[in-house]
Amino acid sequence: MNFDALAGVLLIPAVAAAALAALPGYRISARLNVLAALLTFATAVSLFVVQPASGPYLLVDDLNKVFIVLTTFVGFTTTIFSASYIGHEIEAGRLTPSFVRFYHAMYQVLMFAMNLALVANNIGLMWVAIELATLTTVLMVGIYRTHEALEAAWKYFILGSVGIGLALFGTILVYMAAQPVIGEGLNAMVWTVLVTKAAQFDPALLDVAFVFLLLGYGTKVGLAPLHAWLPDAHAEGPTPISAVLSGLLLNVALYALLRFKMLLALNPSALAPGPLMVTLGLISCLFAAFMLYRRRDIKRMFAYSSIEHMGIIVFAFGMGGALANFAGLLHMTMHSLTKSAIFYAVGHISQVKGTQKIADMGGLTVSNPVLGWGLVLGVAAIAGLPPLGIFMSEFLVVSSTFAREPWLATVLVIGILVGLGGLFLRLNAIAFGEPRGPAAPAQASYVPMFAHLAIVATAGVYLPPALVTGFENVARLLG
Amino acid sequence: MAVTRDLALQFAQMLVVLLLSPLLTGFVRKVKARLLRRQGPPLLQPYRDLIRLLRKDVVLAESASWLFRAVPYIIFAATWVAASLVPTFRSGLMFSWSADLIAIIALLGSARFFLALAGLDVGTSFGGIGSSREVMIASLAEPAMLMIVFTLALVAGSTQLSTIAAYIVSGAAGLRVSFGLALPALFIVAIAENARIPVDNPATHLELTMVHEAMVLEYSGRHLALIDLSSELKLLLYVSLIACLFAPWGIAAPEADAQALALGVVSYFGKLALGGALLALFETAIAKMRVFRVPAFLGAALMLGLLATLLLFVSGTL
Amino acid sequence: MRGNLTFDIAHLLAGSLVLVSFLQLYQARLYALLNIYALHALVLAASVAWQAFVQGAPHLYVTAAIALVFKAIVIPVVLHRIIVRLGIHREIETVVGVGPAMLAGMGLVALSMVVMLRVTPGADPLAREDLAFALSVVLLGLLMMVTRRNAVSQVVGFMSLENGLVLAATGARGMPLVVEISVAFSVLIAFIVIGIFLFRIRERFDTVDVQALDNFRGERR
Amino acid sequence: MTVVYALCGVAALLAMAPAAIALSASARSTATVYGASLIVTLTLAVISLICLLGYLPRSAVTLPLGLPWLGAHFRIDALSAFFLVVVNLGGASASLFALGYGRHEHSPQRVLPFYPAYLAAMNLVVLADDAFSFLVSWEFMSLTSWALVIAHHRVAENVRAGYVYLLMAGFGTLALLLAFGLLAGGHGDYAFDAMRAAHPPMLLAGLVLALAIAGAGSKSGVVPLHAWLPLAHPAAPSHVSALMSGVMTKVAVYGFVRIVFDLLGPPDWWWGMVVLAIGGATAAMGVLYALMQHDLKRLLAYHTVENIGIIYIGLGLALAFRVHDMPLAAALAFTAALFHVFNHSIFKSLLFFGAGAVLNATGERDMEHLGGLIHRMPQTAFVFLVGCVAISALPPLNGFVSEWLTFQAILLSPQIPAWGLKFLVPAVGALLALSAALAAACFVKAFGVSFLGRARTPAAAHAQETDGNSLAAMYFLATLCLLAGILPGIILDALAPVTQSLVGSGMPHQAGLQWLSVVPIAEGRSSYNGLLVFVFVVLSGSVAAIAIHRLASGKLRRAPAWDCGYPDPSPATQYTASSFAQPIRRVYGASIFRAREIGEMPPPGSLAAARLTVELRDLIWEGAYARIAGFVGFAADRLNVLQFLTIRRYLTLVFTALVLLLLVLAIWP
Repeated sequence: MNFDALAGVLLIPAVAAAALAALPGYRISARLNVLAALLTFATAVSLFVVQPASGPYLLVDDLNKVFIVLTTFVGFTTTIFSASYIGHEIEAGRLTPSFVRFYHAMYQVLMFAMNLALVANNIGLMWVAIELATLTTVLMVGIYRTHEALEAAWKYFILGSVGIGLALFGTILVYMAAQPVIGEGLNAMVWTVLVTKAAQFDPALLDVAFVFLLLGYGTKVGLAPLHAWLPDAHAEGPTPISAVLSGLLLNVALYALLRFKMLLALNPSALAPGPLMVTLGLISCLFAAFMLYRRRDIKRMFAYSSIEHMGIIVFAFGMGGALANFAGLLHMTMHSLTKSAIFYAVGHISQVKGTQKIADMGGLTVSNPVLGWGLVLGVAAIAGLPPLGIFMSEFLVVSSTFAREPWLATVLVIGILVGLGGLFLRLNAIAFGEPRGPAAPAQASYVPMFAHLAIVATAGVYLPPALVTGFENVARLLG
Repeated sequence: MAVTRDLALQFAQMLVVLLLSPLLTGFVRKVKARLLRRQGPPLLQPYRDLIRLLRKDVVLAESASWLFRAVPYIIFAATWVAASLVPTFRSGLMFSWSADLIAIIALLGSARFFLALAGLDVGTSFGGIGSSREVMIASLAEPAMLMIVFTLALVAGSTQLSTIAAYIVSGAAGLRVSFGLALPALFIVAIAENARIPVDNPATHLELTMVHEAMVLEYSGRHLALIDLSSELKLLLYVSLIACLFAPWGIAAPEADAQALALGVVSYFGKLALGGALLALFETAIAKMRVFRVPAFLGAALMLGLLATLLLFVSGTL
Repeated sequence: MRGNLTFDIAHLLAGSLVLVSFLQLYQARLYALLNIYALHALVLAASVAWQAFVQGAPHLYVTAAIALVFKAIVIPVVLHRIIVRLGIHREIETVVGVGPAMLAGMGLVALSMVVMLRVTPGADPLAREDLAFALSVVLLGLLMMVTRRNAVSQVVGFMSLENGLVLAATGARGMPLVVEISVAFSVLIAFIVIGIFLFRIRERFDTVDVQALDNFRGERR
Repeated sequence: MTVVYALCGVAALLAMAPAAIALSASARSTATVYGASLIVTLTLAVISLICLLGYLPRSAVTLPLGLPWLGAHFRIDALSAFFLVVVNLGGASASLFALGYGRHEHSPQRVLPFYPAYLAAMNLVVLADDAFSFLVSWEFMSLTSWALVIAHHRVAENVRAGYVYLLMAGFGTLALLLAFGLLAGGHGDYAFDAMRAAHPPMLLAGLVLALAIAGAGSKSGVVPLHAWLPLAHPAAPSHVSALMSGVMTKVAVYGFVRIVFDLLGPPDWWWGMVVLAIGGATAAMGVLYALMQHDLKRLLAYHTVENIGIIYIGLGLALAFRVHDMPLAAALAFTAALFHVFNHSIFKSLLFFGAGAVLNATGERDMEHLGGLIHRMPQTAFVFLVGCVAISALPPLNGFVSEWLTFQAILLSPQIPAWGLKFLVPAVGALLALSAALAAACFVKAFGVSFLGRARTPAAAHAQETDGNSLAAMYFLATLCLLAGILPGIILDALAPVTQSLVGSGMPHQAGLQWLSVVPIAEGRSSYNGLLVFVFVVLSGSVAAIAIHRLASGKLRRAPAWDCGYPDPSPATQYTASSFAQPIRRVYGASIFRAREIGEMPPPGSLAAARLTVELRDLIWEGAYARIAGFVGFAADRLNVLQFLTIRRYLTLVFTALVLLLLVLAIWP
C-alpha cells in the first residue's frame, strides 16, 4: 500500500506516539502533540481533495470522511486545550512528568486507534481498533491514580470488556452470515464486499448479530442501560480525555453501529434495525434527562447530557429517512463540537475553583466572565437553543418525526424539555448569583472553546453548501 | 337653518338638565319628608345650598395635590356631557350620535374613577374607606349596567339611545320578558350608582357604612358644590335614562314641530316627577343595608341582566 | 465437511463445553471452580484443535495451544496464588442459589438454541450447532458474572464467556484474525487478573466501587 | 425592497450586540447603544408604517441562510407591517426611556449586549416567512429576554423567575415546533407559502390550533400558561419589562394570528369557542390576580394577562364569525383585537416606564412603601395617570375605543346560528365587562396608593422627579394614547388591509365620516366620536371653572385635613394597597384565591400590636406547576438510584437487555 493520505491519518499518530513516548519534558512534547494532531487534521482534510482508493483493509467513502475530519479536528483543538490544561496540572502537582509523557503517548495512540476504527474496511480490524481505543482510554481515565479515578477506570474496564466480548460475537456472526455467500477468508469481513452481497445473507444470523453488535458497541456509545461506565469515566479522567470521550469515542462506536445498520438495511428479510435503535435512543434520552437533576459534579452532569444527546442521535438514525439521517449527522457533529467546547470550559473552571463540585462554584459570570459566559453559551447550545447548531438538528428531528410518529416525537420532546430544565437548573447555580470559591483569573487558552462555539453558532444559521451536499450523500447512503 | 335649530336644541337640552337636576333632588327630599310626616326643606333648597357653597372659599387639606383640585371640574364636565347626551324631551339630538349608551356609561365610569382617586388623595382613612367601597360597588354595578345595555341593544339592534327610544315607541318591540328582567336590574343599578338607600345614605355623615360622602369628606366650597351638582345631575340622568328607555312615549321625534316639542317637555316633567316620587317612596320604605350585603344586592342585578341577555341570545323574540 | 464422525466429535466437544459451564455454575468453592475452569479451557483447546484438524487450518493450533497453556494452566495457578496471597476466603457468595442459577442456565441454553436454529438450514450445520453451543457458553458465562459475588468467580465467568467466543470464532470456517483475537483476549484477561491483584480486590468488585466514591462526593441522596 | 430595508435595520441591531460588548468598558456605552437602537427602531417604525399605509410595496426576500435546501424566507405583508409598527414603536420609546433610565443601571454590561439583540429578534419573528427562521427568531427572542431577566442575577428570585421563564419558553417553542411539523406534513417543506397551500385535515388542524394556543399562548400569557409572566416581566430592568409586556406578548399574538388565521386555512366550528373561553377566563383571572398584588410591576404584569385575554376574545369572535361566513362582523372583531394590541402596547409600556421612574426615584416596587409621589414627581404622576385612565378603558382615551369595538362585535354575535356560542358569548361579554370594571378599580388602587396620599416611607418622601429622556418617552406615549383615543378612525382605516387579507373583508371606511367619528357597521346602529366627547368635556369643564372663578369665589385656604375631626398625622393610618383591595377580596377572593384573613387581637391591656395577616393561594400554580415539578423531582430521585449500583448490578442490566432482545428475536414471527 503506497503512502497516501489514508496511511497518513494512521501513521502520523503512530509515529508521534512513539516519539512522545521517548521524549521527556512536557512543554516540547505538548507542542509536538499539537503539531502531530494538526498534521493529522490536515491530511484528513486532504481526503476531500484526493480520495485514495480503498484496499482490503482500509477504505474511504463519504460516510467515514465526515467522521475522520470531525475526529481529527476535535482531536487537534483538544491538544491545544490539553497543552494549557496539563501545564496547570503539573504546576498543581497533580501529575508527574513521567505520567505526562505516558499521557501524551497514549493520546496519540488513542487518535491512531480511532482513526483506524474509522478507516477500517474490515469488521475484524474495526473491532480490534475500538478495543484498542477503549483500553487506552481506560488507562488515561485512571491516570490520576486517585481512589475514585481507579474506581472509574476499573468499572469502565470491566463493562467495556464485556461490551467488547459481545461486539466480537456479533462480528463473528456477521462473518458466519457472509461466509456461505462470499466464501471463506478475508473477503467475508470486508465492508466493500459485504455491502454488495448483503442481500443474500442469512437474515436470521444477521438479526442475532445485530443484537450483539447493538449491545456491544452500544456500550461504547453509552446508551442506557449500558451507560454505567460513562459518567464516572468522564468525571474522573483528565478533562481533555473527557472531551475526547464525549466528542469522539462515542461517535466512533456510533459509526460502527451505523455501518452494521446499513448492512441490515440492505437485506430485505432481516429485521429493521430502526425500532431497536429508536427504543434505546428514547430510553437514553429520557433517562439521562432525569439524571441531570440530582448531579452535584459538573463533569458528571455533562457526561449525562452526552448520554441524552447520543440518545437523540441514535433515535434520529433509527427513524431513518433522508431528513432524519441528515439531522442525526448534523446533531452528532454539533454535539461533538459543543460538548468538547463545554469540557474545555469546565476543565479551566474546575482548575480555577479547585473543585468539580457545583456547590462550590457560583457567580462564575462575575468572578471569571469569559469562562462563565463561555459556559453559558455552551449550555445554551447543548440545550438546543437557537441560534446555535443543535437547534437546527433538533428542529429537523422533531418536526420530521412528528408527522410520521407523533407519539415518539412527543416523548422525545418531553425528554428534551426535561433535559433543558436540568441543565439550566445547574447552570444557574454555577454561572449566576453571588460568586463563590476562588476567583483567580484562569491562565487558559480560550481559543479552542470559542472556535468551536463560533462554528456551532454559525452552523445554526448557515450551513455551507459543500457540507450540506456531503451530509446529504451520507444520509442517502444510510438509507 | 336646520343646523342652528339643532344646535339651539342641543344647548337647550344641556341647560335643561343642568337647571333641573337640583330641583329633582329637592323634590325627592321634599317627598321623602312628607312621607315621614315632616315639613322638609323647601323645593329650592338645593339651589340655595349650591350658591352658598360657591360663595364660600375652599379650605384645602395640606396633603392635597393638584389632582384633588382638578377632580371636581372633571367629574362635573363628564357627568354634564353624559347627561346632555340622554334624550330628555326630544330624541335624535345633534350630537347624540357622538356617544352611544356604552360610551355614556363609560363617561360616568371615568367620573367615578377620578372621584375615587380624589378620595385617596388627601390620605385619610375615611377617604380610603369611601373609594375602596365605591370601586367594589362599581365593579358589580358597571357589568350589570352593560348587561342591561346589551339587552336593549339586542332588541333594538342598536346602542344609540335615540334609535332604541324610537324603536320602542314604534311598538315593534312589544312587551318582552327580557325587559321585565332588565328594568329592575336597571333600577338597582341606578340606586347603587346614585348612592341612595339601601346601598348608601346621601343624607348622613360619620357612619361607617357611608361610601360617597366619605369620599368627598375633604371637599369644601366650590369644589363641594360642583360635586354635589354632578351627583344631582347623575340622579337626573338615570331617571331620564329609565324614562327614555322604558317609557319613551311623548319624546319628540327629530323632525317634530313646536307643539310636539311642548308635549315632549311636559311629558318629560311628568316622568321626572313620577320617577322622583317612586324613588322617595322606595327609600322611605326600605332600610340601609350593611356594606357587605351590597354585593349580593348588585349581584342580583348582574344576574338579571345576564339572564335577559341570554334570553335574547337564545331566542330573539323573548 | 467430511462425513458424520467429524460432525459428532465437534458436536460432542462443544456440548461438553456447555456441560462444563454448568459445572462451573454448580460450584460452591473457589478452588474447585478454578479446577473446573481449567477443565473448561482444556475442552476448549480440544475442540479448537479438532476444528483446526477438520478445517485444515494449522493456525488454529496456535489458538488451541494458547488455550491449553495460558488458560488451562497459567491463569488457574495465578488465581490460586492470588487467593492464597490475598487470603480470600474460599466460599463463593451467590446472589441467587445454585438451583435457580441452573434453571436460568437451562433457559439460556434453550434460548440460544431457539435463536440459532432459526438460522436457515442452508448454513453449514456444523457451524450452526457450534454457534448454538458457543452462544450458550457465552450466556452462561455472563450469567456466572451476574450471579456470583466474588471477584475471582466473576473473572472466571468472564473467561468462560471468552472461551465461548473463541469457540464461535474457531467454529466459523476460515475466519481470519482468530489467533490475533484470542491473543488479544488473553491480554485482556491478563489485565483483569493483574487488576485484581493490584487493587487488592479481596471479596468482590463492589468493594472498589463507585459507591465509595459517590459517598465520598456526597452525591447519594 | 421594503423587507430588505427592514432586514438592514435588524442587521444593524444585531451588529450592536458585539459592539456593546466591545464598548462595555467605556462610560458612554449606555448612551451609544440606546441612542443607536432608538434611531434604528424609529427608522424601522417609519418604514413599516409607510408600508402598512401602502406607500411602500409589500415584498419578500429569500436569503441563503437557515435550512440549507430551504433558505431563510422573509416577507412584509399587511399583518407583519402592522406588528412591525407596534414592535418598533415600543422599541423606540423604550430606547428613549432607557437613555435616561439606563444611566442608573449598576451592571450595564449585562443589559447592553442583549437589548439590541432582543429588539432584533422580535423584528425577525414578525418578518420570518418560513417555520425555521420563525422558530429561530422566536426562541432567540426568548433567550435574549431571559438574559435580560436575569440581568440582576444576584437577587435569587430573579434567577428563579428566569428559570421558570426559560422552561415555559422552551415548552412553547417545542409546541410550535410540533405545530409546524404538522403543517409541513413531514416532507420538510417549511416555507409558509407551502403551508398556506396545503391545508391539513380538520382533526389535525384542530391539533395545530391546540399546539398554537400552547405555544403562542404561553408566550403571550393566557391562563393557565401565564405563570411565568408575572415572575419574569417585573424581574427585568423596567424598560425591558415594558418591552416584554408591551411588545413581546404582542409578537406572541402575532404568532397565533399568523398560524391560525393565515396558515391553517378555514376554521372548524369549535375553534372560536375555545379561543373565546380562554380569552374570557384570561381576562377575568388576570385582573383578579392583579387586584391582589401590591408590587407595582407585578400588578402591571398581571394586567398584561388581562389585556391579552381581551385580545383573544376579539380573535375568538373573529374565528366564530369566519366559520359562519360573516366577513363584516369578523372584520370588526379582528380589528378590535388588533386595535387593542396597538393600544395595550402603548399604555402598558407607558405604565412600566412610570413604574421604572418610581423605582429609580425611590428604590421601591412595593406600593405599601410608596405614597404621595404626586407632590415629588408631578410629571411622572400625570403621565402615569394618563396610562391608568387609558388601560381602565375610560373615554376619551384609546383603551375605551378598542373595548367598545369588542362590545359592538359581541352585540353582532346573536346572528350566529351556533348554539354553543349563544351561551358562551354573553358569558364572555359579562366577563369582559367585569374585567373592565375591575381594571378601573385596580388602577384606582395602583395610582391612588403609590402616587396619592402621604408618603409612607422616607424613600418616597424624598423622591426626585425623573430625568428628561424618560419623561419625553412617557409624554410621547401619553400623547399617542390620547390621539388614538380621539382619532381612532385613522388607525381603523390603517388596519383595513390587514383584516382584508386575513378575514376577507375590512371595516367600512372611516375617514370620510363627519366630525371624524367611528361607525363600525351603520350610523343608526352605533357610533362613537372620541374627539367630540373630549372637546365637550374640556369645554364644559373649563367653562365651569372660568364661570365659577369669575362669578363666585376663587379663594383658597390651606389647612390640616379634616377627616371628620380625627386627623391622624401618621401616614400609617392611610389606606394601604391590600386594605383598599379588601372589599373586592371579600367579594371575589374567597372562592378564587381561598383568601383567608387571620386577625390576632391581643387581650386588653397587653401592649402587643394587633395584626391582620391575609393569605392567598395561587390554585393554578399549586394545581399544575407545583405538581409537575414534584413529579420531575420524584422521577429524578427514583432514577438517581441507578448512579450508585455495583458493577455486578450494571452487568445485570446489560445481561437482562441482551436476554430480552434475544427473546424478542426468538418469538419474532
